[in-house]
Amino acid sequence: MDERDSLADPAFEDGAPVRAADRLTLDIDGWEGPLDLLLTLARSQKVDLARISILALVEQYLAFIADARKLKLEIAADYLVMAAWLAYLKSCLLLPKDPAVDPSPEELAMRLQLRLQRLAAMREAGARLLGRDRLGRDVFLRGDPEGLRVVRRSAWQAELYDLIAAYGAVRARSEPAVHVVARRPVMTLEEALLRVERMVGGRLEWARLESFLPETKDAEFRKSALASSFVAALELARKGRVELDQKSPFAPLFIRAA
Amino acid sequence: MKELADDLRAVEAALFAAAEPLGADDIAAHVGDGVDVAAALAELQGHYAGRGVNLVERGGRWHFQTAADLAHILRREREEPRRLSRAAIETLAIIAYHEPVSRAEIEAIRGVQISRGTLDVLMEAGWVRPAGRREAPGRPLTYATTQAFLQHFGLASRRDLPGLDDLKAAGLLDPIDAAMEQLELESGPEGD
Amino acid sequence: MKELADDLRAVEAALFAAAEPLGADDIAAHVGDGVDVAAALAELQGHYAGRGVNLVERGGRWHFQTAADLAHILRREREEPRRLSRAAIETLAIIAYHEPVSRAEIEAIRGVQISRGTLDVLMEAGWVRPAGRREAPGRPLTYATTQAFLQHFGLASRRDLPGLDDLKAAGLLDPIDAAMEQLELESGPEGD
Repeated sequence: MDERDSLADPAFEDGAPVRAADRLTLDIDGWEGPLDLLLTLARSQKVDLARISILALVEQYLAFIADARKLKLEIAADYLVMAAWLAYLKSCLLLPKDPAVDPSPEELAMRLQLRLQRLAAMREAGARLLGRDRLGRDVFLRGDPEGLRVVRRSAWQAELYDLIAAYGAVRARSEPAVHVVARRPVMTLEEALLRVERMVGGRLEWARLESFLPETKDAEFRKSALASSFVAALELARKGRVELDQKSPFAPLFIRAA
Repeated sequence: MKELADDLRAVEAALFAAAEPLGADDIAAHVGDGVDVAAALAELQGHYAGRGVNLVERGGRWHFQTAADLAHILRREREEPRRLSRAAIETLAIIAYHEPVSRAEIEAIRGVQISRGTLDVLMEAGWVRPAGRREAPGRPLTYATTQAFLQHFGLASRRDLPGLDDLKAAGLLDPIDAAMEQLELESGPEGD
Repeated sequence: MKELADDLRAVEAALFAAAEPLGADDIAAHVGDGVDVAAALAELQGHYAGRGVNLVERGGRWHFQTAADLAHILRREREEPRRLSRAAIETLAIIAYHEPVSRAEIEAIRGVQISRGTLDVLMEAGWVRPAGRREAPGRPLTYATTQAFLQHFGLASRRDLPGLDDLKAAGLLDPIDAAMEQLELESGPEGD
């Protein structure tokens, strides 16, 4: 089958009734669409679908629709679209042949005939399917089968590495956690007090705080010494042993003996 | 009765006991690898031909079922398994003979839209399943029949669909365009 | 195969399709009054003697059943590969390194409780076995590994398990715990 069938077929070219979504479709006496109605009319010709007279069929369809209109039946749009197309086909078939028209009316008629044959074939196939010896209607399975059981057995798998790694993980996890803090180089406040007090001695000239720090290349230790010496200077000033002088915030801090 | 080979007995027992039709693989898994399951199945099928119970193959799976001609003694409740609408029957036939087939293709053959419920009914019955998307514009979903369809309608395979060969030979399962070309080759344009 | 009489076929089909064992009356109701059900049952029983399926009578009711000697094929085992959970592999490792070891000891080493299921899985796998009770308060049951354990992990003996030094060198362990060394020294003869 091919998607193009329905698209290319002139019967459904314009109105695309097959696709018209959600349109209320009135079944005319239970026909399922115009093709179904056409097939029923074709059957009434009582000839092989391959030999059917399309012209006669078109006449019947148009007459049927005309009758339905006379009776003021509401006719679904797709039946009317088909009627319009068939009226067009009829006029083409009756007019003298125009070789320029493509597809030719004969080809259109042939396509319609093929469609009817296909629908008829599938309708018949459906009937034959339903007439077969069907399970649960004509033939029966065993009423009370013991049933086959599949017992699932787990085949456990693990690799040696998993085992060893797991053991390592357990041991590592259960190790008592001892936190050893590495000793950082610091100058304690006590050390700084002694050092600054000793170095200031009785000097009356101002000296920068930095000049009281020990010689070191260790930046960490230097920072610690600076902080401790600063606190030591404050402490000594509080006790009245030294005087402090700073011209402005963050300016160098000067110390001398009081 | 003559003694049956143990292999045959085992295959017979497995099929009798099974709640579902069994493939040859399933049978082998139960009766053991050393058994020539295919040969046993063929022989058993012969044993049961003409009996009240027959061994049948449906889409590569095997099961026992009662003989069709005994339906009258077994159909106590006389219930039709499932009444299908005309639309559903036609749709099922179109799917079976054309599968995999898209919804638009089904509609093209029937000349009407199919309502959502029609395919649902067929899928709920377990006879139709979605069968992937077609590599074509819009990637339409296609439908095909199932194992349960073959079982229910007593078909050994899709090749057993009634009249399949005739329909094929008549070109009635081909797209209309292909059929038209064929007709033009065989004979000039026919004007009825 | 010889053709069976229709009566016999009907009785056979009725018994096959029945959802429960049938009495002779039930069968007669299906197949019609003209049938000598008792004779048909006796003949059918003969037909099925020695086959994979037998026709048996139980308390005046008849049904087909799988031949007793074929009961095993109704049950098929299928192995499904499964990986051990983290809890299971850790428990197994602890047992392997410390056996025989009690549940409480395993929990102490793991630092986490173990569920009953964990040991069950290891025993189901065949890698762990109960290894007697410890002569200690409460007489706790101890566990040890099995020969199958050694085989699965490709070990000639438990001494092939990497020691703590190896684990440490492989980066699998933090600094060694003295208690651990002690345990390793204690792991004497293997009793498998």
